[in-house]
Amino acid sequence: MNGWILAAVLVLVTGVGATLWGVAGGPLRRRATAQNLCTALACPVLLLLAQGYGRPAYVDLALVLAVLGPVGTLVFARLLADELADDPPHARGPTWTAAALGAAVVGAVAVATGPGRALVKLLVIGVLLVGGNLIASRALAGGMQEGRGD
Amino acid sequence: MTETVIVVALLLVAVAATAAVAVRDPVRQSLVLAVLGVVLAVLFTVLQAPDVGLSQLAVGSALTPLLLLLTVRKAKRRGRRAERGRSAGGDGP
Amino acid sequence: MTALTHVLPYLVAVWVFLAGCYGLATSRDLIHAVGCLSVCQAATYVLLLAVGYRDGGTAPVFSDVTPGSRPVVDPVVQALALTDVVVGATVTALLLALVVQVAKRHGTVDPDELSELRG
Amino acid sequence: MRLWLVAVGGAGLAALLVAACLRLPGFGGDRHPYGDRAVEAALSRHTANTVSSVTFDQRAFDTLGEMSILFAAVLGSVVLLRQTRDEHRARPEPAAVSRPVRRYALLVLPVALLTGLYVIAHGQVSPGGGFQGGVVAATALHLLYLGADYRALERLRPLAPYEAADALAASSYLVTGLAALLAGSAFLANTLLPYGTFNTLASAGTVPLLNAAIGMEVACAVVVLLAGFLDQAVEIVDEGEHDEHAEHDGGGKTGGNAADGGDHDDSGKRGK
Repeated sequence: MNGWILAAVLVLVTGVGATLWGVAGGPLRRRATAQNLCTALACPVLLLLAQGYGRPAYVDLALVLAVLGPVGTLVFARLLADELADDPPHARGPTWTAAALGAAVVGAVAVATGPGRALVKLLVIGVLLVGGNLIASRALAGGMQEGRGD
Repeated sequence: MTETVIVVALLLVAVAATAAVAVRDPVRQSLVLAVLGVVLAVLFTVLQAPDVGLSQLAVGSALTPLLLLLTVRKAKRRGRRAERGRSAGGDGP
Repeated sequence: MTALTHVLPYLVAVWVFLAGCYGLATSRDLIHAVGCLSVCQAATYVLLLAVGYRDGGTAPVFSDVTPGSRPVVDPVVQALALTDVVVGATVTALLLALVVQVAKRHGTVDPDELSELRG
Repeated sequence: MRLWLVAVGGAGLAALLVAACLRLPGFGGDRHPYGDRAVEAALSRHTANTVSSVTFDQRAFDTLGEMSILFAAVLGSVVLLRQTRDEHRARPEPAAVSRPVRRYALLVLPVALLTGLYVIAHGQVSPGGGFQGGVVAATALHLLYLGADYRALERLRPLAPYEAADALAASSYLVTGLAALLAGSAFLANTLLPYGTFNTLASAGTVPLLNAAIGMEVACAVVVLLAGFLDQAVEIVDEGEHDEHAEHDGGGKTGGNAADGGDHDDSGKRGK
């Protein structure tokens, strides 16, 4: 019926479902990566839902998640630095996939919105979402402290 | 379609909550709780309650994990010290 | 399908609540117990919002829709849940502060060890 | 034995709850008498966000109760987490955070603060309000701890003004309520200010005032709370812990498995 909501359901089942499976078991690094990916995937879901319900006001949720999601991951990266330093998580593939999905969703919703103030807000969300999650996954991979990463 | 998305979100919440209880280590549990917070926010959005979703996002994504991890850090430091004191007392210095 | 979806949200709320209670009762770590309590809290929000939902409704926020053009869901339960989410987080913080005190006094956060100390 | 008790009690509770669920009005039903009346009342007072209207106008007294719970919880946490006599403060060493993370934190900090203020300010119009925005703004401030170090946060966050502002916000909520009483109507009644134009920031009478008070209250409360926890986890050590660190610093890192050694290294740095 509604393509946007259908897309949201697909991302929710495959993406968020997979991160839920990832966070529920396995070593700490897998769980931390899954937590980061979960916020990176839930943000596009919220954008798709806002578009699907025809309510631009719901975009505020995606904005707050794009701001605070990476902050949450940084909390884990900072306070679990010692535990994660032993075997740092490297998940380049999933991270870039999630970033690409986020960028694609922001692009699609931006095209549907058209120019205006809402478009500026969307682009801010897109930059925060993609940049934040790349930085956060880098911080998880040992880039939190000087001299440890790279 | 709207019913499908509600059912999917509900099932995700049920699974995430079960996982949050089943994971016994508080550090790992705080990771699951962060994910549970995000999934709950999605559920509240599909139940047409964006205000509550916003609340849940603000609290669940960064604040609750930070509080839990700081407590774990303090308690662990304490616990290790107590253990060390106990074992030192047992062995005799 | 419809018969199930008419009670499914309530059943999910019950499941989440009972899971949280089970975790509370069998917890070996007070910090884990506080986490389980926040799971129980989440169940109440799910129940409240499920009661207030209306089929085909949208949020009762009229910044981008004209009033009366679409059916809206119940705002009263949403107001109840939204204040409690934040207040519940500070109450969780209070409980965690108590856990910190317990860890300081007794050097452990295992409830079983604590009751041994008492007895 | 205990597990059996839990199982029996849980089964009974589950049966009762499921029985109750089956008799609840069906999910998605069309009958919401309170909701419909609340929407009507909110529209008559020119409040676009009905949920805000319920929180800060129709059920403002209830929110006063919630606020006092929040205030009491924060007060209790501060008392529980205060520094006791056998503890002392250790200056934490500045942590070396890598450059991209630091740059990200310093860049996002103003954006996040602005988002928090935006969410508070638009409470009566679009989804949001004091409760949500306050938490966002307070969390944003702690990006300084994550991206830089604890000392940077302490420099930008002298705690006393936040504690004072917390109390001030709580009392200003009360004063707004009392002002309505003095103006000849009921406590916390929304009769003091004109209702304004629908769907603008200056609408809904006293709702924006109460909203701002709650936003300030929540933001300051969360800052004070987190300060207590950060102090405990990062700064405050007691005598025994300090001795251990001193000995550790003298002896260097010897023995212990990898994870233990890493952790000690960290706490040793902080203990200096």
